[in-house]
Amino acid sequence: MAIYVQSEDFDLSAELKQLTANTASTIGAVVSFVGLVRDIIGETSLTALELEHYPGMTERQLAAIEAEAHQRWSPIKTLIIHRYGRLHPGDQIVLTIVASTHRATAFDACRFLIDRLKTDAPFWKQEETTQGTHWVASREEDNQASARWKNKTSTNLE
Amino acid sequence: MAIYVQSEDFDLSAELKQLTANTASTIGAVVSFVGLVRDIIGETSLTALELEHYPGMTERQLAAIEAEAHQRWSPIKTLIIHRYGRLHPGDQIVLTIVASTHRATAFDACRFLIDRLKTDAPFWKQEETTQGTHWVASREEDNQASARWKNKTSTNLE
Amino acid sequence: MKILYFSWVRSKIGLAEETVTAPNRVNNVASFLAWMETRGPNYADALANPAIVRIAVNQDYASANHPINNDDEVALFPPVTGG
Amino acid sequence: MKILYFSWVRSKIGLAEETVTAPNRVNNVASFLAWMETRGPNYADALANPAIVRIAVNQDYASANHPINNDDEVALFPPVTGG
Repeated sequence: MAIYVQSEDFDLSAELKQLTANTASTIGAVVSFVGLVRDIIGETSLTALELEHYPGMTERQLAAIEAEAHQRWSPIKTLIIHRYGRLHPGDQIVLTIVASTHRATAFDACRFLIDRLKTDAPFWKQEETTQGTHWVASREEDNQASARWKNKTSTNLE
Repeated sequence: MAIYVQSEDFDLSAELKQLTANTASTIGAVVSFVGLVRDIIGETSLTALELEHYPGMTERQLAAIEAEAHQRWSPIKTLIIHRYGRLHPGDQIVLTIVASTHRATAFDACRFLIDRLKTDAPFWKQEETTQGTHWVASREEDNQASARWKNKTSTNLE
Repeated sequence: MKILYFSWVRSKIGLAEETVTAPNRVNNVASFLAWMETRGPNYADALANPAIVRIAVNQDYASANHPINNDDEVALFPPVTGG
Repeated sequence: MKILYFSWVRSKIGLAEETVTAPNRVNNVASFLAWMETRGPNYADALANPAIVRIAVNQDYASANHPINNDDEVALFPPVTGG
């Protein structure tokens, strides 16, 4: 159970190894989500992305999301990394990893982490494109993806 | 779209980078599943795992699974690596990665790949434990997880 | 109270943060927002569409009847777009 | 035809693979399995419970009425347990 909010890049393999090392455990499944800066948004080429966040509240919200995941799917191991600052196309933005005994739990919990992070963690993206600079608008799909977890009593997505 | 059946270990970060490099694309989401050799199975400590497979048929079945994923969720980028031979607790066994524009597709397609791999790819695990050596029995949960994709016309797991 | 602004709310108001003393009638989120809109055209503009402004009190999302007092850290910002 | 065996089917039969000529009456998966069981107690034992034996013809899973001839590569093995 760990959270890092950082400007530096991260190494997925190293994070996965650290999360699953020395557990003498029953971990057999690790699901990870990596978000990347896209090159092309619709018709427009992205040149850079500026990620602003609310220090303090970010960590607090991520910790709440992680705690809820541990309440729903115990025992699991989790890691969340989110970068801020200036990023470029292809750069890694965010990482969520869940390690568990079986894969159904790992998939569900990892998806929960990123779905809730998208609507709850106070980050804002400003895109610099060939057409100019603008703040990214939130996506209705993200609100729906996050909201569906509220009504879900089962861990089974079906 | 790539498949590797190998005895050597793999590096998740390197595979992810290669899968998403030089695409000039709209890839924003990468979901990966890593299967690990568990230390403890029920009450028993595992000392080693011997993974046998059917060369030729393995590649053929994995290619069919991958092709079906590309038919269901286009455009995506996919990678499957499965190891064979002698492994030890904590070792990586299998990797499935899906890169896509948005995360819903990447999660669904990655879960599809590993769910179908579990029931279709001709691998067999022999566990060496403190209680002796035995062939692992298949899990009914795996059959159910694989079968549910047959009846699913939508990519939405809900 | 300390008030923080982020993203285009910050740009529109023209400040990243400020420390102010709210009048006595400000005792919850609703009355706080009503007061803020009266503080100048930049505030009125930034808060014109409540559907796209989020408020956090002491780093937690807060609804209209959540209490606010002068010891609180309050933040105003658009819907988040991280991840 | 070439026949391959894997996992405990291999152990029970005592061979990893063999090349045999099947009698004329063998023309599909069902008749192939019926013939195999007559080839000795090791074969009968390995194939005793059809629910836990899978068959592949030319590297694809095959059902009971799938045709088989002497040019085929046939494989017998338990339900798979990879991943």
